[in-house]
Amino acid sequence: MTGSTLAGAVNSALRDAMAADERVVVFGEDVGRLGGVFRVTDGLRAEFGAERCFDTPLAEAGILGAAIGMAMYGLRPVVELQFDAFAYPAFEQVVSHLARMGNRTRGRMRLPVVVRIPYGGGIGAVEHHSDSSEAYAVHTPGLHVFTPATAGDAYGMLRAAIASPDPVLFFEPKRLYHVRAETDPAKETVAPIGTAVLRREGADAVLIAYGPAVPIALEAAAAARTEGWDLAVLDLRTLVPLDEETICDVVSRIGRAVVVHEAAGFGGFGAELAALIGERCFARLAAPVRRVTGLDIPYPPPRWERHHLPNVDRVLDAVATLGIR
Amino acid sequence: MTGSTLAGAVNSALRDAMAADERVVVFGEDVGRLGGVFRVTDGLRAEFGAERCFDTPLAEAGILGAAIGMAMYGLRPVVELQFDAFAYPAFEQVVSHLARMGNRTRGRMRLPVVVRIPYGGGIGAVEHHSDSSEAYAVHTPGLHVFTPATAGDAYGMLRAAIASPDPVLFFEPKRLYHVRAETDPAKETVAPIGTAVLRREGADAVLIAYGPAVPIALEAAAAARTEGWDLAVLDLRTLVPLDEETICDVVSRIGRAVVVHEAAGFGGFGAELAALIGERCFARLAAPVRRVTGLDIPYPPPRWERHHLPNVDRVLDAVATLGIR
Amino acid sequence: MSAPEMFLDADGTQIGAIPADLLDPETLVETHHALVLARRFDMQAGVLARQGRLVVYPSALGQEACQVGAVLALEPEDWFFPTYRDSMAMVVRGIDPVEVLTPQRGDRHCGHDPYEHRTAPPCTPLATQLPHAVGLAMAARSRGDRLAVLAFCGDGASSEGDFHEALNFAAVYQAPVVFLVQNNQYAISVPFREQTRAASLAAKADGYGMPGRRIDGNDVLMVRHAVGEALAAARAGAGPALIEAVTYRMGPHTTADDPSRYRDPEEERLWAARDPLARFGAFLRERGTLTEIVEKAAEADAEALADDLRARLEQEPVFDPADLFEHVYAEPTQRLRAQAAYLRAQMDAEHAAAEAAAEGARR
Amino acid sequence: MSAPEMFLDADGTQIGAIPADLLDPETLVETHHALVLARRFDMQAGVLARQGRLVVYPSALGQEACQVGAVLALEPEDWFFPTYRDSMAMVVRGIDPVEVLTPQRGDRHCGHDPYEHRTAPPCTPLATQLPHAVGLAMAARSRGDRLAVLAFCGDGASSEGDFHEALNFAAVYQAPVVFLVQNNQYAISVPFREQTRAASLAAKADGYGMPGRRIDGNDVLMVRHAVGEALAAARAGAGPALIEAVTYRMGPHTTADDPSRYRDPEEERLWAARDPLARFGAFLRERGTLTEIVEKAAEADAEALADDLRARLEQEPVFDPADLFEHVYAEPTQRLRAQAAYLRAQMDAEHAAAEAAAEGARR
Ligand SMILES: Cc1ncc(C[n+]2csc(CCOP(=O)(O)OP(=O)(O)O)c2C)c(N)n1
Ligand SMILES: Cc1ncc(C[n+]2csc(CCOP(=O)(O)OP(=O)(O)O)c2C)c(N)n1
Ligand SMILES: [Mg+2]
Ligand SMILES: [Mg+2]
Repeated sequence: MTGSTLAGAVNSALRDAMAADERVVVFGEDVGRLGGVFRVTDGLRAEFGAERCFDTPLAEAGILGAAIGMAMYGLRPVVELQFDAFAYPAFEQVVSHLARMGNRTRGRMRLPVVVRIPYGGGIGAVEHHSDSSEAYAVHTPGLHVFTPATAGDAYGMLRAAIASPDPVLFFEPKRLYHVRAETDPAKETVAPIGTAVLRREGADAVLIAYGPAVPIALEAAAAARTEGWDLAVLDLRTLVPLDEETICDVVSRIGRAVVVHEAAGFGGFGAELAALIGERCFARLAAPVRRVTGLDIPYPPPRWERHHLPNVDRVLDAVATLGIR
Repeated sequence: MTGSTLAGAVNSALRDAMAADERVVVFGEDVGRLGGVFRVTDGLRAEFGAERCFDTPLAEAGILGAAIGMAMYGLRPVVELQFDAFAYPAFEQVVSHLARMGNRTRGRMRLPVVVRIPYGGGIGAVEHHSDSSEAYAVHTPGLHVFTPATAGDAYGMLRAAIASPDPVLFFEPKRLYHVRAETDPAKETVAPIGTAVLRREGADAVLIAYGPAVPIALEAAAAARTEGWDLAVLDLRTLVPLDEETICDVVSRIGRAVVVHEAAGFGGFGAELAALIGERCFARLAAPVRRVTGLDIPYPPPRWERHHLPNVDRVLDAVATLGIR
Repeated sequence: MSAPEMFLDADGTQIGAIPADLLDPETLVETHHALVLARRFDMQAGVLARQGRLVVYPSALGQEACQVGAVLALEPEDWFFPTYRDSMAMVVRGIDPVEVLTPQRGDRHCGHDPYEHRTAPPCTPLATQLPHAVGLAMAARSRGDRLAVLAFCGDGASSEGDFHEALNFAAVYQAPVVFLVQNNQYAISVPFREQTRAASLAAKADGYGMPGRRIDGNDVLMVRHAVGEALAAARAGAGPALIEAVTYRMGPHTTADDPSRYRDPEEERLWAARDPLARFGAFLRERGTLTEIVEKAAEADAEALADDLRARLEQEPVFDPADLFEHVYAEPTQRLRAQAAYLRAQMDAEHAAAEAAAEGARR
Repeated sequence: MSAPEMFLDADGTQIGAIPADLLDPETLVETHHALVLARRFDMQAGVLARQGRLVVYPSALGQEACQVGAVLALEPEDWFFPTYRDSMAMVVRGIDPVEVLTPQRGDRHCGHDPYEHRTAPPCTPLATQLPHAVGLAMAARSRGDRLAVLAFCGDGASSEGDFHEALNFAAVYQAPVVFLVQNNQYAISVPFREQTRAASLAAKADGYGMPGRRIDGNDVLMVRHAVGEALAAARAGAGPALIEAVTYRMGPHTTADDPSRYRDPEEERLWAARDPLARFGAFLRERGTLTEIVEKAAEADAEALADDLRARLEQEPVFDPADLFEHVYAEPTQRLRAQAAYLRAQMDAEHAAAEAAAEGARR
């Protein structure tokens, strides 16, 4: 099964990175014996031993802090924070240290730490298990922020993240964990960091998405054909660094854009995208940049989460306002 | 001195609120005997006793958590987190509980907690003492986010915050603490929550600012006269709830806008403002919305902070791109 | 490591002097009744989760003595701060079982009114409820109200920073809080021995300057006694206390977990022999308190509870879109009102489309 | 509360059996020399702050025995994690005093190369460096490197969640870390007695399952001895230890603070009588180790250090705008390159304007 789903691709990437570089260590809550609550680290302890894949006490700041200390000594820790909302206790360590140590020490002490965060909703979970917290990360200079939408990218981007000298917050869309890949992810070429990919060409408008919103955007683009709209889909993949050139090229060419993400809209990453496009592509815009996002509410109980999340209808509603033809 | 500076106005507001309502309690690190490292709580312990104004052990999550528990029991805690960066350890309590308890309990258990956070730079301080973290707050549904730019507003807005049934993150621009007010702040009428104020009229473009950026915007508007530009200045005051109507009215009328804030630009609150304006005032915009913000770097050492911060020149550079006349 | 304090050994044989008030027959019967109902409730909830009526259920099978003993020690004016694991305790506290399971049913984050039962919403982020408990206790004390607060957490949660900050605050302000750590030997897959190197969790109390106690968490009388003493002391102004109740999570972490990946079934059998209900039942039988009438009454009430739970959870919860927006702030912002209107319109359109389709099908 | 462990009483009279290696005359002279230099450095830094050459300075006057004794116990391969208060310790560690004061000078966040001196950047967010120390120690151990890590924090910092999480991790993984808490009786204005209700901070050790020790932090030989023992044990694989060094912050929290607002000068006088330098000096004089030559040499070196510091801090640091952008990431992003170019242009324009103005004035 390894390699055939996004979760499997992450597992393969970890395994291959650990095999390739003995400085890579994997730890976090339940990642050892259990193989993680999503089984993403399954088998790593058996294969590499408890020294290189181990469980920790329940202390997220401690996990992050220990990873920082290990990186100071030359290791390449990949830690898992079990769910998005359980990354919050580590916030100070991330913002005040992980993001800043390289800059603080003028490059002498870089921290090649990867923080894996299963994020987002759509999995029918109880409170605190479905947050999307990427906006906090992107606004913190010094962090790289990745989020794959396919198994292939999950593999390639995680390998790139582990190889990177910079700290990376690696947001894994948990509702895509079990989506099957079309090809063997491990065979895909590693995408250079900071490149968006056009998942679908289109002439009327471009849907800009990342992580769990990418399949929604693709579905919406397919559905839009019946309305006679030809929509492109751009998957950002890395939010920091952001592929501003591709975004501007595509939007300038097409003239209309809708940003789609799961997190609450207000102050979300979609705001940066819309602002950026407004600033850089003003003259080429035929319509305002629309945002289709989660509602501006705390993540709702699982029974109602579909009313909160962006969906095809909402994307099409937004597209309908763009005055295409 | 009370009432004559922004710090004094905050002190007066706390004193008056404590006198008016015995449920109001003030606590945090060094707020008691010392009166706070900025002397903002000076005299409160002497006047109201150590039961209502007290020092805590050094534990920011503990402070926030205790405030939440007190509010559950009907008190109205006003806590101080000593500096912006020292609010980070309380992040989980703020995001997972303070922001959500009212919604979680369907209004049964509201948390009227005010969290005072001296924020921003420009005071020549060492690392971790000059962060601007409002963007994290605005993206968290359930929180109100206020930031005054004048002593009068500091008084009125803090009284409103303490009276509010909702939790409020109250960001105090520490570099304005010692700016003198023109009138007696306590005499000013309390501004209703969610209203921006036009600090200066202008026909060519509007500078949209809040907190420590407001004086810069006013200075820039004054300096712009020599270039022949007539600039309005809008002070947002409350970021959540945001006075979208006033923003849209003003921008639609004037047609050009520059957003100014101290925090890093990428993913900052300016992005939301620019996105919002782009969405709602698209047809009325004569030029792209520009952002003049802190650089996308960790806050620099104090000697170089002026190179990081928005200033009059940068605002005018941005205005120059708007194609006025 | 010496044995935890207990009144009854694993067979239910009395090995310590039990205070007279605990041996009052009514008290004994009440305790037994609660244990039986708690377990029946827990089993039923597990079944409902496996049937998909609940999105998940974290059972506390094996921890009934903690859940029942501690809550029975509470006075009505006291406050209780449970975790996601403490559904049984909430039922014992008097909360409607359907309200208790509402978060797991998935239609609301919290089913009950915290003020009605003086019970906080069950808390998921580990240890984060502990400082709330302390703050509430501080507030009650500052108001001159004579009450105590009981806060639960797990062995794993004791490693979180919030545990430390809360206990320190409680001690510094002499807040009337009793911290009960249910040491059920596991934090999901991580065994207690990997959670800390301390001889016991009770050993942490000294570091905060509060009394600490390590008790057998499968001995319901000991739990009720130790928690009762600590609550009484707290009410009387003697400050907080830490109690470690040594117990065992007999089931999986939640219905989504598979313990065979990380623990030996032999261990489960070992602990099954220390079953809290069997132990207490043997003791009561030996004393002659557990008559057939008493036993049957408890079983009948337990079945009634389970029947009621099943029946009421059969019903699909009704969705009111206003629910999503109404309580984010005391007054919805303009922005939220606009989003509510949009959702309403979207639902109306869907509804109309469905109607039209049905209409079409009917023709 | 019993007295902390000490070798010398406040007058410098020996009251405990001192291990022979500590009484080696070279060791004694080295220790004395370091104490004198440390204090001179600290005084000079305070003056520079009051003159505005530093933006602020947090003096550790009165804590010299901790700063010197602990660092002298380190081996070169060991790592050291200081706080903002531990500038003296960093100087004793061998870091150029100007580099030590660079964060306070305000031109860089960290002046020294952490790898050159195996010393982390001095840490400001309280207790947050402690998990780093643990992680580094874990890494070293996993690599099979025989070294220990010394991590400092204050009494106030012991209340932070990160303190708890770090100590627990260290114990669980048996990481070779020695946590030295300088209990200087204050956290800014908050006295130790309001920070915790524990009898001592060393009492926390038991709760983590590690050895704890409470020593007189004004007795440099005791500090060197206790820290040395703990480091040796850690290097040998015996795991972490917690040491509380009881001392006193003789000065204000920083040059921006005014202690008269919160403490009694009487208390300061009391502690002045326990001055660590006076105590050690008396002991050495009594032994005949502190000859005039030794004393003069130390003073001369101390003055030379102060002179050098003054002279070098006279110079204005030079600003290179690239500095702001170059190290945010290993490779500056396109966005940062654009911002750097903008700043450069802005500075050039300012420069040109200033030149033109000067030119105009000259004509
Ligand atoms: C801050 C935080 N981190 C992680 C989790 C995920 N999580 C839920 S329960 C659990 C184990 C808790 O163990 P313990 O405290 O012993 O309680 P138990 O489940 O055994 O009752 C974990 C890691 C969480 N809920 N909160
Ligand atoms: C997380 C955090 N909260 C608050 C502060 C502000 N602050 C700086 S020093 C200090 C007091 C620290 O006291 P202690 O730990 O005893 O160390 P000392 O200053 O006495 O050396 C405080 C509150 C901080 N630096 N970090
Ligand atoms: Mg447990
Ligand atoms: Mg101190």
